[in-house]
Amino acid sequence: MKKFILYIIIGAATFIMGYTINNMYSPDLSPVQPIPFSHKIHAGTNKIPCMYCHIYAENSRHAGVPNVKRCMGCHSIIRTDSPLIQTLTSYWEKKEPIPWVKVYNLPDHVYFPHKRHVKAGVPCQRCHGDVANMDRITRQAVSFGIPYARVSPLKMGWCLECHKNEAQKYIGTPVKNGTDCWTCHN
Amino acid sequence: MAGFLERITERLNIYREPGWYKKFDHKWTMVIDLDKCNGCGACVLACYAENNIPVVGKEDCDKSRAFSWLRIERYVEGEYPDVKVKFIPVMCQHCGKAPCETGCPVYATYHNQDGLNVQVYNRCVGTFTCATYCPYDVRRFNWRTYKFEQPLDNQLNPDVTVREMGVMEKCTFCIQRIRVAKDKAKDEGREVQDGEIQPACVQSCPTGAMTFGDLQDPSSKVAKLAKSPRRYRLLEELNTDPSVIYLKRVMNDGAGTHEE
Amino acid sequence: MGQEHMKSEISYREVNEDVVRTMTKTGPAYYIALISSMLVFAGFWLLPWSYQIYQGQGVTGLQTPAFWGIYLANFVFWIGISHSGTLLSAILFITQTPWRRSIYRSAEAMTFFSVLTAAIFVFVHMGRPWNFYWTMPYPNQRQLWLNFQSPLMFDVLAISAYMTSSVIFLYIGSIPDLAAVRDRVTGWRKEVYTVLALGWRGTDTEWHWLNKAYTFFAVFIIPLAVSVHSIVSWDFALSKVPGLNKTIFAPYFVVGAIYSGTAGIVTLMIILRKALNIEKYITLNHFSQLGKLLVVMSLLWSYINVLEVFTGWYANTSFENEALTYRMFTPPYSYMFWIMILCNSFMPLLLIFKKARTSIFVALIVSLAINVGMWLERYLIIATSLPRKFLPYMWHDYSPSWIEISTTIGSFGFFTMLFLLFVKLWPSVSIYEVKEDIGIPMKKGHH
Amino acid sequence: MEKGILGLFTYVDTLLEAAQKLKGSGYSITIFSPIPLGHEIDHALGERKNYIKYLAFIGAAVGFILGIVLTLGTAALYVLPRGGRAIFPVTPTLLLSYETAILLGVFFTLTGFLVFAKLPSFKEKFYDPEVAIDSFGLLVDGVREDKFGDIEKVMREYGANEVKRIEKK
Amino acid sequence: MKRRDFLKILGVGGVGTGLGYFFGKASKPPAAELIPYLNPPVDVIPGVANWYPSLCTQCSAGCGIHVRVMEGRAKKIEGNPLHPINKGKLCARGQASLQALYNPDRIKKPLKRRGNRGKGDFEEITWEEGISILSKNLISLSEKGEADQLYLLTSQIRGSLNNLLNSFMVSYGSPNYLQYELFQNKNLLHASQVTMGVNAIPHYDIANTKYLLSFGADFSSTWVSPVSYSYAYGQMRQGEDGIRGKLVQIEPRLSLTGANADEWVPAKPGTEGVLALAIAYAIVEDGYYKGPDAASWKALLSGYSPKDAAVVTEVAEGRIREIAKEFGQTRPSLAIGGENLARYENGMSGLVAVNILNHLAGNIGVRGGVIPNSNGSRTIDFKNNIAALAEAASASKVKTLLVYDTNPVFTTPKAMKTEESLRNIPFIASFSSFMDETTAMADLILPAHTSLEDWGDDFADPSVGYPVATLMQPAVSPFFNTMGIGDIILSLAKGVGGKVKDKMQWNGFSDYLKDAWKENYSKDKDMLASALTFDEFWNQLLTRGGWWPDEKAKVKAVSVSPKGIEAHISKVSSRFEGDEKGFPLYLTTYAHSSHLDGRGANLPWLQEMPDPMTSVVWGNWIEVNPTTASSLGIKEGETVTVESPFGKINAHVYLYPGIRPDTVSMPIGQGHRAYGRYAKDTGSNPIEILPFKEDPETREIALNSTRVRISRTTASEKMVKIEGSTKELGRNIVQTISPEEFKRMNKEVS
Repeated sequence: MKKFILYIIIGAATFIMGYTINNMYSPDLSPVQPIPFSHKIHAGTNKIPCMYCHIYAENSRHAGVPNVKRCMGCHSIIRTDSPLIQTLTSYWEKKEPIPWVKVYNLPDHVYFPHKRHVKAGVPCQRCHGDVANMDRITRQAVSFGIPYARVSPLKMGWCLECHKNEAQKYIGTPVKNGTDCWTCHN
Repeated sequence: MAGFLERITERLNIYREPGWYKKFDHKWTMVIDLDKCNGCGACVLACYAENNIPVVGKEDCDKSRAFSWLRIERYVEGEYPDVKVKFIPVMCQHCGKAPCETGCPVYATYHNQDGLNVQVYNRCVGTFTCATYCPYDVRRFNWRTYKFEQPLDNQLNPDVTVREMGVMEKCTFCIQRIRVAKDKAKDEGREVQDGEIQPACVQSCPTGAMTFGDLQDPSSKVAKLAKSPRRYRLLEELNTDPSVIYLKRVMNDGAGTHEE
Repeated sequence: MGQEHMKSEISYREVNEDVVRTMTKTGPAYYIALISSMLVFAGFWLLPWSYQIYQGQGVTGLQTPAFWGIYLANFVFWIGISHSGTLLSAILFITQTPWRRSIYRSAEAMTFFSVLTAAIFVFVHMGRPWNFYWTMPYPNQRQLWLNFQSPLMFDVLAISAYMTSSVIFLYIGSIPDLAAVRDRVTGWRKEVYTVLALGWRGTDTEWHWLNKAYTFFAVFIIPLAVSVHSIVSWDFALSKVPGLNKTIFAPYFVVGAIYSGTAGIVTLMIILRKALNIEKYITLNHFSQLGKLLVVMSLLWSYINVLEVFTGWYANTSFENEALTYRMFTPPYSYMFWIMILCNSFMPLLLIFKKARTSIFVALIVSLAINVGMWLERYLIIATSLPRKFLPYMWHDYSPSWIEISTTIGSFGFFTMLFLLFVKLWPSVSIYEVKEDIGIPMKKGHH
Repeated sequence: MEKGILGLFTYVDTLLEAAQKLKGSGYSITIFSPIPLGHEIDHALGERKNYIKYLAFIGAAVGFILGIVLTLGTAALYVLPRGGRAIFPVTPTLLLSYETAILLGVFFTLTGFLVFAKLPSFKEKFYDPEVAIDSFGLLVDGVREDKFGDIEKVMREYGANEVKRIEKK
Repeated sequence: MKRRDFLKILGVGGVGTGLGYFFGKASKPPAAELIPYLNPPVDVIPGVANWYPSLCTQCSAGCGIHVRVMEGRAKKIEGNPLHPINKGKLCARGQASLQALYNPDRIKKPLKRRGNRGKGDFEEITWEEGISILSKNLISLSEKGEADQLYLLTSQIRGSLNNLLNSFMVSYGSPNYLQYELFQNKNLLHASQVTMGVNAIPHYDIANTKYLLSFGADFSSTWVSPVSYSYAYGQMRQGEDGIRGKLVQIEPRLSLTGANADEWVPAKPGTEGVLALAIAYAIVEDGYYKGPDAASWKALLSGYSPKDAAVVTEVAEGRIREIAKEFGQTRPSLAIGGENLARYENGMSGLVAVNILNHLAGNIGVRGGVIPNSNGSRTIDFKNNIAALAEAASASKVKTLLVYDTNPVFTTPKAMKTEESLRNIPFIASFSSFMDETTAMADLILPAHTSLEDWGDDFADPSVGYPVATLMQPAVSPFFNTMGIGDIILSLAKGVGGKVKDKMQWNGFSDYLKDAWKENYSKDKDMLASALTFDEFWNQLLTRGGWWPDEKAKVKAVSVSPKGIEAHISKVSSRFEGDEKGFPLYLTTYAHSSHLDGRGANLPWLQEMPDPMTSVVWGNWIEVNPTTASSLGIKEGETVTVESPFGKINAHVYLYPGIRPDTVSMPIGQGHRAYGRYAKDTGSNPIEILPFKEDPETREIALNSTRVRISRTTASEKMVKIEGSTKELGRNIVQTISPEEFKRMNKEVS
């Protein structure tokens, strides 16, 4: 009996430990967005190319989230009756931007130019997964409710693997100075 | 394990002999003409502005924790009325044989493929070894979390990280500008041209005392200046092979004139 | 005041009883000492350190040319203290020196504890201690390893090797005694020592292999110990800084280490024999022997110290001259320097006289003086070289902040605490070797 | 329940004589002592082999190689030039190999000791606390109980001051 | 404890941790957010920088700048490479003006005084209120027929804003539009007026000169147009032709420029003018002057023979003649007279003497000499200046004062009683965007934009031999709730109504500016030639950052004659207040290299930038010769009381071998009593202890005009300097070669 209580206590303590560790060190892999925007509908069903909305990806570090005007460009006509679109319109009318939640969040000391990777011909899906089939953008693949593999861990080793080996798929050679610290860090 | 071993054997051939690294892409070099330099300090401030260098305030300045990556040293010789004053801007010399690099246990400072001596802030654990080994005292340490008062943080350069507490940092020859220039060159499918890259200090220097370029490219301005008979390098006797070349000040004084 | 030599008519049983008594019989004085040392450790080290981790190294007195200060001095000092225990014990074991037997156990313990203290100081002086694991070689997802050209990496490996081997040395050496204790004690102690003794029975095979293994440990430990301290010296000697860049440093540090370590042993033994009243095991003879050793080391140290200054003087470059003048003739460092000379070169000469050697009081004073002197030496090496580097424009003096000072005090508390715990949990005098010292009981003499 | 017979002696030489006698008459004997009797036992009952030296040597060798692999291998895995030195430098490699050699030497020796001395073992064995204090034990086991009589006689005549029949515990 | 239990516990722990980790992502702290543009601005790509050319207003040099802007925030300021004045370079002050824009101490809203004056107790109001309050005040003023008692005090503004303000004042009916800065170069302007008859500071062609004789002109750090002169200095030292120009500096205290000079002549303070005339005399006497009117020059200069001058100036006669020889023979040579010379009570005459020198050596109108600029637009009314304002105010003849971008309370001597007289003014409105000493006394504060947020233009004076116009355009949208000064005036005009309103019908200063330039364009034939339509021209302006002719204009010759000048040469060397006994030391003040007249003191970068000569940061100091100090028993870093007949301040001693033993020297710029957290209470302000003395002709306030005594006192705060030791100890850190060697070398090379 005494032992049993001991186990209970230990179990509880360690549970809390794990819980906090997770909350502190691993980000939310599929956050809830202010508007349940569905890439499945846009990129999947309607086959809108990525660059149509993420306009800066080709010529800047940032891919850029679509500005509200661009959304309204279509949605001032299309599906204006749907309540979700109306929330969007309300943002537009209130003249305040939509606070999207960041899914792929690199630390400040990492320098990742979308430009270079896009120009090198790395498909967006390589890192961002098959967004065309995602209703909500997520970084983890789930089966039986258990996350078993991330689309992209965004860890240094993962980057290096591509810089060393997979890069040859795209540019024929490994990335020049691809393993040089200051290529990606600043 | 097998692959690991053959990796080693394959590299044994390359990396056995010292100085293999001479096969760098570039050798960025700065030439500073001490006869032009009038010590006005524009370069110091340009460095502050470009590299998000924090202002540490009076107390820490008193503890000699002023952060400037680039400082202008002033040496005064003689007594009134024949006083000789000499200025020399000192920043990281980007030594080819840098003492700091061998010192660091975690590879936080090393020599990159541009022949630059770079510091990786997010790898640094702060053992102070590099700074202790550096003969030029150019390394600066984040003694505490230096915050930028609102709204001064709006001027922070997004191309440069804001260093966190406990890491070492130093002059980078404005590597972010080199990076941008290379990026541009790559887009236009060409090599980086001479004079295309200018670190903040060089850009701002009112007397044009500083010149920056690639020493490996024989046609570059620095390559020509480096041939000047006035050339010398700081504390050359320590055999650190600095990438900063000084041109001697023209001046009538007893000290420091004798040739090596 | 104990007697000259160990009485040979001490019976085996007496030895067991005495040693077990030191572990079981505990007076209030012990608890007071333990608690206070714990308090010192917590109050003077842990609190300031956590404050420092929170605030950053800015709370120390370190600044731009002087990036290393008291912390490194303490690091070297404790490594030095650690030096003698295991090394002496090993050397004396190989050379079969009889007077080793009753002191080596606590000497080895001292080694372990001081290495531990030193190792912690490495993390105390780090800018981002929470990333300490980056300095350990292990396969990681970053695919990034360590710079094995760095003297600090030598340190990491050498010190960890040294610590592990001294622990093993200490433990293997005390298995039989643990068994003996196991047989005598009861309660929770019984359980603990049963595990610790590994089921030792004292059969002839066990003894046989113990001896063989022990010899090899001793053989391994000696070069290791020497290498450790020379490596520590390279942390400084491999830099280009005038005053540090000296080829003499390796022997200088090794000698200094053995010197301070021996002094440390003397101090410790004096306290130990009084506290545990085991004067009959740790006799004046021990102190007389250690005293001789101290005199030898002192002479050696003084010689190399003079040599170090001499080389600087002989070089006669502006760099060396400035460093030397700053160390020897600029207050406050000049005071420290000359006190150091007094403590390390002159006071030990007292021990030339047998009277002094066999006087506990003199031994205590001298050994303490030596340790003060050695600490000053380490402090001077670091605090007077870095502020006088190559470019005079960046000359700035270093003065420790109260955080650093209190940490230094706290480290002594830490060491004391560990040692006090050791005294109670471990047979601090080797039972079986003391018995060996008493002699093997033979009916008809020795054949 | 297996039993053994243990004679406790005060003097080593008498013990050894008894041991010789009993060994001579083909009993398996074990000697317990509070202090190492290596020299004496070798003298009385013949030399014993020492395998540990081989182990120590192997350990050192392995350690040395490990050191080289560690330093050079990791350098090769992620090439970062520093200080104008070679990526595969000789001196530091040797130095670290030296340390690792010693470290692994120590480890192998330790393992050797534990293996040969059959430690740790918490199985039930013949043991008597006295032998950890001041009496030297001579254990004879693995014999039928009826032999105990004469074994005890032998021990007594060689001056065992006590003879016990003990069980494993 | 059994091993089994231990394992059990381990298991339980492991499972617990695992479960905890798995369920851990139930509740998360919110991740970083991505805020998109609502409506993306054109030509802005996040992460890619844009550069906007503009104008630097940190001093009156008028350098062109490029502002680096990312995501709508200004990140860095660099020189405009096309600009003929600073040629892409920029001094520390100019680069630091970024921190004026993002300064935490900026006034973020219009303020109205609540408590009594000077207590700094204000309440926030809206712009409408602010404008209406002020316009009501002005209306009532004009109704009472006291329109001429409205005073407008600004800094040295040139270009369209100046015109706007002028026409506002004129149409309102007040003649009292004054400009005041501490370093306004009035003497320099007037000297060139009286000698060369040109109403503009000439262009000193330092770049091409071979012998530069500088009378206390610290052109490396603060004098007139430091960046362009520094650039020229570089050219002079290591020009293409390989001949190295020589620099001789004449000043009692070794300035930054002096530190770079080949020779330093520490003449007695106040006698530099005499020295200049003596050199001129020697030139004429020794026949280096070939002009026909040599005789009359000699007559004019009689009484300035080197022999006599040597006694006054404490410069050996031989030295004087030597300088005269070199100066007279080297071609081209150039003499310039700087702040130190100009700021004596008779500084103007000193500068005239310098011009005479240039004339005698034939340097005027030649390459590498003095190149006169075409007449500037400035006509400074020397009589109606800050002093006049103070007098009028103390006679309570000033009803309303508008202040913009100048801080007289800080930059005028206590003895002048500016502050007291300002207290007499019933209504003060300030357009400053910082709470400086003057603004703190205001009743109404209408904060104006900083130069990075506003429109404007500037016609550089001195220019570089041909006219240079720089355009100032907003690089970033206003950061706080402030308003452009031009717009304030225009809306004020609307508020005031009547004639004023009719005069100014523009609905924004940008329009006014554009119209002004349309006019310029239509007038100037070069401009017409440069672009077909005005819009094209305007775009050129915006992209190039200004307008300047591509090829240099012809240098027009000017003549200098002895007659007429005589009136402007003062026979005596400048006087110093205080008697020798009581106040043994001369006090010379100079502009702090990074704070100028104190305007830079609120920028943390400039506060932390070590002073070039002393490396002191966060505070100021008094330079004392070591021998003097030891005779007074004062050590480095100690605090002393500096006492003149007009007051006393504290300062830290900096032992400085580069100063005459009978002189002490202090930088101006620190010691603010207000002006934000960085400037407040750092150091002390030497202007406070100066007497109120003006140059008789230009009414320029004399800065070097009193003697002081110093005595040790208890340290208030510490003097912080970056330097450790300044002795090189023969370590070959700054290696040098002698000029002879250098000449030989050049021959070898070429």
